[in-house]
Amino acid sequence: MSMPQVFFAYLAGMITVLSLLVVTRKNPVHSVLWMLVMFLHIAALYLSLNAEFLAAIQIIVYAGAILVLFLFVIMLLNLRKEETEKRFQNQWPFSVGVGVVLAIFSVSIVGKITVIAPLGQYTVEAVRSEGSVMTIGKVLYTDFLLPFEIASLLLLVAIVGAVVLAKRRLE
Amino acid sequence: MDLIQFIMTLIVIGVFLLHVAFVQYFERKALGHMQSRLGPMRVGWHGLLQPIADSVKLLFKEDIMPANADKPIFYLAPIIGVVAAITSLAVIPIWPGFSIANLNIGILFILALSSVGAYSIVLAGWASNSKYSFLGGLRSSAQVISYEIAMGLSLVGVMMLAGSANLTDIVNAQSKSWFILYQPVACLIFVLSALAETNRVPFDLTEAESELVAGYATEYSGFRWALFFMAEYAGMFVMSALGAVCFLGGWNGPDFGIFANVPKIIWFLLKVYGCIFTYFWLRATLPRYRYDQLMNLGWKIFIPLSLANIVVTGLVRVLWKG
Amino acid sequence: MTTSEFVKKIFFVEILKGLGLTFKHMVNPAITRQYPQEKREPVPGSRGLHALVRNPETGREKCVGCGLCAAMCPSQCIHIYTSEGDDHKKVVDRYEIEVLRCVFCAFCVEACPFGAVVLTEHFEYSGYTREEFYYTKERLLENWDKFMTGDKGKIYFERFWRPKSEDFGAQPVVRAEERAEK
Amino acid sequence: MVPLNWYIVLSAIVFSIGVFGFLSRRNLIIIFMSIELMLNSVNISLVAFSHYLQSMRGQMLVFFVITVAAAEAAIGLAILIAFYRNKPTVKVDEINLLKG
Repeated sequence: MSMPQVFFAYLAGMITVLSLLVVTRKNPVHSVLWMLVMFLHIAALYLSLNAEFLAAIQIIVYAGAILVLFLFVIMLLNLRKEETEKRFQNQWPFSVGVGVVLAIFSVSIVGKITVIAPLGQYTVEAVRSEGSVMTIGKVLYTDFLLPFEIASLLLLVAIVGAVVLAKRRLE
Repeated sequence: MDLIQFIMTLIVIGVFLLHVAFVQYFERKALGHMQSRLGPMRVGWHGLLQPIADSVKLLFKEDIMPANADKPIFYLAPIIGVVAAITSLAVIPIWPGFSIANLNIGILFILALSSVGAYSIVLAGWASNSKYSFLGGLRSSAQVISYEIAMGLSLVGVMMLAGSANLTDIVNAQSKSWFILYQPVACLIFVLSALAETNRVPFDLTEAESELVAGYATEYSGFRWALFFMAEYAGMFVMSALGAVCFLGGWNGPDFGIFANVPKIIWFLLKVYGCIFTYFWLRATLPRYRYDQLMNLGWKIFIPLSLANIVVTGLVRVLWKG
Repeated sequence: MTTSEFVKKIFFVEILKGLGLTFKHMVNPAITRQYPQEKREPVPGSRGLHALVRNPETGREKCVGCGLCAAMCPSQCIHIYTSEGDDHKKVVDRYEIEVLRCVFCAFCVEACPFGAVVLTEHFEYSGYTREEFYYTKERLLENWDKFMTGDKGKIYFERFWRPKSEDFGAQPVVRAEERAEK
Repeated sequence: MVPLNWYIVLSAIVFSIGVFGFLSRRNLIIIFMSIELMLNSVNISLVAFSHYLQSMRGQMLVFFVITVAAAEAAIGLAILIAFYRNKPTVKVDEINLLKG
């Protein structure tokens, strides 16, 4: 195995193990912590795929905002007593079955496919000479301008919705 | 990754930790004189060896673990803080041509690590199984989320002026004049958000002595507490360095007369220590903010103001350069 | 909000004033004393560690064991044990002061009709055990020898306490003026 | 060089784990986290495609997925808090108010 393959093997193994830990831990805070470690590994995977801006965004948004939000809610609801209760629903063997079947199915399919598509202009060298941030910025504000605006609208709706939902009734 | 760079990294980390220790001495001295006191005077000449004495004392203190604490997280929390703070140093350009990692996403890297650093406080507060710690952790998580937005947005103006998120490029773009002249509002927002990010007065609600004993660090003692202490001061150092790089021109100094021969790192350190002194100066002057005031300031003033700053900067840049 | 208030608010005028004040204080010399190296002279007659007055004629304590000091003491830190001597006179067996309980109000000095108990100017006493601060009669007498040597004791009574056991004549200068001169 | 398929296989496995967590856990917060897990697995394959096809579209899509994830987390947790005020539980099998 070459060096990138060893690197990938480590990251892939860790991401798999960590995601298993995330869905099986009894204590939600431990889940969040494992998820944080998993996000860091995914960010490292993005770095190996030459997407450094996304790696930074992954940590800033996922680890810095979303996961802190989760942690905040867990702490706000103070779920300590629930740690003693059972963590899985009654149909959990069925869920395991679904997960395993899905995994075998998709792996057996996507493991064999070969992707044939025209190569784009953003080679590793091209991105590196211009910088990841600038490349993404240029694409974002030309080809993807409309989706970008829609995304900002979506965030606005999310902000308003969150405020409305979480606000205590005044009466 | 060659050996020389590795050794260089070790040296930088060592010197950095020494700086962190003496920033604490500097704070006690500065605060003391601002209150007409002297500060530490006993250990060594004018108390210069005080940080070393303190660290020796903290190393040998008893390590207390509260009952019902979540042990792994309790152990892990201070380490996350220190690692995040020290790793942030990697992208700071220290003198021309030297930063441990010259990343294209330097500013984003620091923002990312500061958000990871917030976990240390939140998890410490949760794992201690103490109400004071818990309140400190909750406050910290809300505070860091809110102020990180303002800080990131205030740095966007700098990135727009320099045309890059690489800190070395940002410093090079300031060789003529500093960005604080073009971005005074962003600088102000950055300074205040940095105060909130590092949990310093007037935004030190996470450890507010008069309300929460010591906030998230209430249950910590000995070496673990020392790690928190180190993380706080390392974070302060990194934030000051970021401020110096983004707004005060980094290593750029006057280049006429005898000033041209001064090593560039001296200018950098002077600016960093100037920023750190501002931290202490504000601490000696301002009282603590109330929690709702803090949130109002962050969401209702800083974020709109920094957005407006971005718009104005963009407009001016487009109109000016055509 | 008037215009000037608005301007003051956005330019942080008040905060800048405060910053200026702290900076001024930083430049001003500090008022700290480096205690063990530079000691402050205690004000004459200040209330420090206790002592029992030694009668120069007999070489024993002046105290007769009347117990007025113990009765007056608000913190009840004086314990006196007496017995009947050979010539049916009261003999003070034990005269003990728990210094850790004392609040240094000097009521005992004012109460004593014989000027037998004093508070010396000595204030630097420290120790590792409670027993060290349980002063017996002998140790209190030693304190007198140590801290009220020579005429000092006489001056102490004349200037500050003037017990009724001796006639000190008219009241001399007022104490406040005395301190002001120092 | 790592084959593209490896990334997609990793993505598929993580997605399956997310599905398993989504179906089996009782805690609503963990279910939300399973959704995040699935979104992340998709992101991995998108970034891998973007890299191997030398196109920016995959990364753009990841960008928007992260946006949607942030919005979803904010709204979902707000709903959770609003619900928690009515009935103090976060267990999905106890959230059955319509059942009466």
